[in-house]
Amino acid sequence: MTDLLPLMAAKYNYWIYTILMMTGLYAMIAKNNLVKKIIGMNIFQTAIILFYVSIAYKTGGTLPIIMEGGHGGGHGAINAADYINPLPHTLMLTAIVVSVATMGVALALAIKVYRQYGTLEEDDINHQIRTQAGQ
Amino acid sequence: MELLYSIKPLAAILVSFFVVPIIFSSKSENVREAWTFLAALLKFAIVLSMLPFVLKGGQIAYSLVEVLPGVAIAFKVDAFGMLFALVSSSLWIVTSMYSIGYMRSLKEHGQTRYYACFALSLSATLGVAFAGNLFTLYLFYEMLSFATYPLVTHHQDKEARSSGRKYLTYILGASIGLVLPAMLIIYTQTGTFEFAPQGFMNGAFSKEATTVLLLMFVFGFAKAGLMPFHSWLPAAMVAPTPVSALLHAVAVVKVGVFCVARVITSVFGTKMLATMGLGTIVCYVASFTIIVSSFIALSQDGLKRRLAFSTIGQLAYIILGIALLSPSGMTGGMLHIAMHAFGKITLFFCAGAIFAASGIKNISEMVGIGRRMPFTMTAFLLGSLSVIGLPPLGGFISKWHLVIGTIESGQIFFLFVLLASSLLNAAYFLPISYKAFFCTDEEAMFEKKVDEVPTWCLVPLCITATCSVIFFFYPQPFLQLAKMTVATIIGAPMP
Amino acid sequence: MTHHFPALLIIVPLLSALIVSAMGWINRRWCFPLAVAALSGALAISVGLLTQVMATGPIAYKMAGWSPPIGITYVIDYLNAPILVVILAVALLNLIAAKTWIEKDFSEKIGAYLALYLLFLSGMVGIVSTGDAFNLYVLLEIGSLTGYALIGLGKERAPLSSLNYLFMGTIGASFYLLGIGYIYIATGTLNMADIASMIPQLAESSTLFLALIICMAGLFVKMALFPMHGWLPNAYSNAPSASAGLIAPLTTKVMIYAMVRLGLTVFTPQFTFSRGMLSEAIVWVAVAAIIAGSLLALMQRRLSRMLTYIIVAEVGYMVGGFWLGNEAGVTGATLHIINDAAMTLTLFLAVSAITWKLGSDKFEDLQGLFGKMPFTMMGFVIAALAVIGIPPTCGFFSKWYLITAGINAGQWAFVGALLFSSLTNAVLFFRIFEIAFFEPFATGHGHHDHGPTFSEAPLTMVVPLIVAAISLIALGLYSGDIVTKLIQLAIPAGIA
Amino acid sequence: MRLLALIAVILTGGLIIFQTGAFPDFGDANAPANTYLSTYYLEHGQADTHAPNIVTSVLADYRGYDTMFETTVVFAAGLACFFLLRRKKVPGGEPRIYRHMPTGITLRIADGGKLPAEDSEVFRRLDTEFVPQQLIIKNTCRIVIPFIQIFALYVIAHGHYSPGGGFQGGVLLAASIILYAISHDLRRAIRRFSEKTAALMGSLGVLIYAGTGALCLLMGANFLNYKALAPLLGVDAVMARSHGILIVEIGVAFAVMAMIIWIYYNLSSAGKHDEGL
Repeated sequence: MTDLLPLMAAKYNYWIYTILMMTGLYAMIAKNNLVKKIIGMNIFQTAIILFYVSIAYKTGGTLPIIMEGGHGGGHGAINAADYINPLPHTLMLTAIVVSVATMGVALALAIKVYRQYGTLEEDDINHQIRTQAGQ
Repeated sequence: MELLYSIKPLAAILVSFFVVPIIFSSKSENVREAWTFLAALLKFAIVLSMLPFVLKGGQIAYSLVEVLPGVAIAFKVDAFGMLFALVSSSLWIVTSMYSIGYMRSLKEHGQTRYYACFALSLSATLGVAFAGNLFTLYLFYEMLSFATYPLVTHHQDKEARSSGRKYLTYILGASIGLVLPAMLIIYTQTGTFEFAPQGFMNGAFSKEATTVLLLMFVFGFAKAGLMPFHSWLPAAMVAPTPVSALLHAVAVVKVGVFCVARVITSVFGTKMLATMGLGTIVCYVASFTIIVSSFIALSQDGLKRRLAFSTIGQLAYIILGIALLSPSGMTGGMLHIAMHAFGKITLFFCAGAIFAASGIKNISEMVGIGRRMPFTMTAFLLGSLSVIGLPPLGGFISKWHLVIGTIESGQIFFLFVLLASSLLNAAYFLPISYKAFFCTDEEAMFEKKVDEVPTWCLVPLCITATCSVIFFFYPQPFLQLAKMTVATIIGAPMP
Repeated sequence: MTHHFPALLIIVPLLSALIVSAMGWINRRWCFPLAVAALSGALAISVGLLTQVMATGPIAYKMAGWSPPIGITYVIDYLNAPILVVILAVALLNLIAAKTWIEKDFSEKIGAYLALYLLFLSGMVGIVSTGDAFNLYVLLEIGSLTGYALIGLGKERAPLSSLNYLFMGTIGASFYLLGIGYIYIATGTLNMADIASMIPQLAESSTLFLALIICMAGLFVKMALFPMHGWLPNAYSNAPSASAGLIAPLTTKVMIYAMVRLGLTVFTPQFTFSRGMLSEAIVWVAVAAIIAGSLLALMQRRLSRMLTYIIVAEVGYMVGGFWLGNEAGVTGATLHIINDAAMTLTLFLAVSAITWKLGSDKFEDLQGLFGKMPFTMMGFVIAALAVIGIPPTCGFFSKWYLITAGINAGQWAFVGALLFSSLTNAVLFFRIFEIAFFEPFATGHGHHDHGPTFSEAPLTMVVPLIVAAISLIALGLYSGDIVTKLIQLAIPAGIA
Repeated sequence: MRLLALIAVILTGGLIIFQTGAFPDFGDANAPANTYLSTYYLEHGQADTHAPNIVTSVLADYRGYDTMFETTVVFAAGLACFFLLRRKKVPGGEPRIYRHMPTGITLRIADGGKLPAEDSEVFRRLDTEFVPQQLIIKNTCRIVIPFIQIFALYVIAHGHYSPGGGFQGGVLLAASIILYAISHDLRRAIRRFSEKTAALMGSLGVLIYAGTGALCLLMGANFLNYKALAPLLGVDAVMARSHGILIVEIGVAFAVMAMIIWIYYNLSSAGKHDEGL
């Protein structure tokens, strides 16, 4: 236990993202309402985005917008440790867009499901499907 | 030994394959049957054209694409393959002729499909005969299973369905469940499938493993009908008689025994099996089948079913002969492929002729039928004598070699098996002919008026019956081919 | 221009998707010909790439001109060149076969449908040809997102099935993304070749090992490996016929390709197969998948549902074969990607033609089908034989390598499962043949000449089906060449 | 099921957390992730692309290919929502209710009755319910929307120098239209920015991106290598990259704006394109 606390303190970002991710995953598995599942999915994806962004952070670093130097300026002047890592941010811009797009399609499908069954509760839908199959 | 690279074996196989679309697209019956004949004749001609070279001791090889590392779809025509190819391609001509008479007189449905599948089956049969390695053999073996399925179930009624189910369950179940794993195990150990006169196992397996593998092959090629993998054969008798005749007396079942013989001689090698003493095990399996099937045949009333059980026994003769591993035994076994084919096909033709002419299937209803169908029943008598193995018919020659073989190998037990079964054969065949001809007027179920089947049916069965007689006096080229094969096997050193 | 083939391979479907989508609002008649032309062009390019690769070896293409690992690279090598050809051929054949379906089901939205179709394809092609681990994720999402839409407008329960597919797909893709993040933490790079070059120094890294597990877990969800297969049967069997023939052959296979790619050229075989426990556990899961898939298929009473469970079993074949970790296994798994795509395509094309004529694919409606639709059934029979694994169809050969691999590895359960599945497949398909061949039963004793009346599906459906069926035999006959000239060269050293 | 899910989730989470011991600390500048590639981008980004915002230069140039597909994802989502939801005719028909704007009277048109013109300013079509006029909201939004749009253009154009770019700007533009649709009603928004415009503009946006890439290819360089555009733009290679980034950002903005609007149209009206939310 004595090791754990400093470990947690130094790496708390991973704890946060994991807990968030598992919250989302739990919602996706256990929730009965389809829209709640979609929200869970979004939390899940956001957790991963947080994870990426957190690994880009450097203590004392600033935004990766280079103020000194300039076109053709000596790049020896740029100290990489002063700026946070731009790559995960770029990647996550993509991931955010993907999660928005996925959410859009998911909602569209949910609307279709609602139109078909008149409900978004999975139990009710399954019940309807079973009674239809029984007839 | 001379080796010639030629496309002829492939051509012989493909002739009937290419005729299938033509059969499907032809508009009239006559055109369709003319093409069937043409293909049959062409196929026979190609096979025949290879005969002189093979008789001189040469081999013809052709290799297609390489499908697995070191394994190609390859063809090799040697004496044994030639023997089998000759039998099956020549009998296809006769059967085609018979089919026309039979199918037309019974106004069967789906004749186009029938001829197409028939042609396909013959492709597969020749493929097995000319296979140059175990893989090619297996490929055509499976192809034959599928090509014959629509033939077996031709009537498309409930009986045909259950028989078809049985047929495929046995054949496919055994080949996928037993042969394929055995092949895989051999391949992973040896890395080759190429047939060699004394096998290619090179002692890669222990005695126990070899025993298991051998039995996997012997039973896995369920078309050979060894008990307990035999019961598809009587069930398959629901097929139209020409199908039973060619496929279940010649092509399918003989493919089974041919495969077993090939595996014993060219995969395991006779010398290795002899040193391990494994031939005897197969001999016992075969003997069991011979005796039991003969007894069952005795109790059958349906003519075709009796013939089917007789076939099971005769097939076991062939396997017994090969498994004796002695020169005469092997010669006899191989020769029996040809001799039994001509005898048994005559019998089936006769059964079909009786059915086509009178609608009768059961032996108990055939008393006095010789009065009405003298030619047919004479041919039947000749055929049954040949199968029993009495002179002056071809069957005697092969059985004689078998008997010599048992003595040669010093396994007298099997001599008695052969003799006992011959007696049983006689017991279940001769009464049929006897009742057909010699009966009192009261017993007779037919009038004394000759009313034979159409000529298209009658001529083929007379031809095959005559051939059976001829082969007694002149058993060439089959005897020579068999002897050449055995000489190659014996002469080859153990790898 | 041949130099730019790897880029063109993606650009052609992508640009044409945009144009087709716009055309949907301007002149709908142009959509279909444009899509066919685009796919034909892409197919020609992929064939060109294949010949290039076979002649000169792997090709690398630097997107935006930046060298790896700074930019994104596309790598066409012995492993993916044949798969690219197969993907595009499958898509083209299915598109032609689906013409009548698309016109019937989506006449109003044909532009959107075809644009989604082409985008799906550019996603699939991209996944297969990319050399960048993160780029693979983006393309994965393109493929999935369009896939959900293509499925969602199907029959009966399609929207719900598609939504469940979306949930599972997103979980899978997100896990993959997380795994890539772990790789990035450990190596600092995203380029596949670059990662592979660092693996030897990091062989003991537990982070990387966790990355491997998470990536693979994500892909397993996406490829519907038992027991994560629940979404697949519903999604595929309720999909519109036009989409089922595209998605069923490609999605799972491309995911398996991604698994092979990751295992062989990102993590390198030494690392991937270094933990025996993991490999063994996955093989056992695959065994379970094969057996469960086969048994579940036996329980179905609808053709398309039966096929979807066969897909579940086939996924088990490939996953198991790959994780046996020997040369034959990897060869078999890779070969089976190609073969299974072709087999599944043929089966689904046949089902689509049958459904077109009969309006149903329930078993009891298939009676007398051999007489009604002989050509369709011929294609179906060949595909069925391939699935069972009868030579000389292609299914036999991949199964051969897989079983050999099982024997070499001493993994007898896998061998047994494969044989069991072959036999079950035989039962499955012969049950259908019997229904289609025998029933309705002949009246009397075969004395009638008026069988079921001939009524075949339209030519645009039958011709692609027959082409696909013939390709199954051709793939079988040339499998020796495919293995020796492509796949064996693709397998890196270090595999037993 | 819930308990099972909880156990599974806790196990997975535990496994993942357990492994984090080997991960670099939060904010560790010397972690492999922060020393290898990112250093190159930070040190060379500005010199290579003349864009001080390294995220932009990585996004639109070094990994521009990813971004093209990112745009495509949005495009695909728009298409997917349209494809799944849009229906031209609602089965069974709907009641036609109109409000006479000058008087505020609500009219119901009987079957077969004469319908007012679709773009009439006097009669406005309503859906089933009475919707009150919200004067304050409407007018506020009317004032705010132009500012949002101008800010959006700034965000797009200034992506090189500050956080921003095509995605952010595109979303802002879309937000302005969505705001209009919410504050007024969906029909009026569609009349201003029609479905067809959205669809074509989305295609156009991605086409600008992919087309720029293809143009580079035609100019003899690799796909998306903006350097090849230098002769066309009349600048040197580095500036060509900078301009290239701007061009594709504009494409992204087009696509994102159109698609977000389109997705909103379809989702908010369940594909009927009626009054909406």
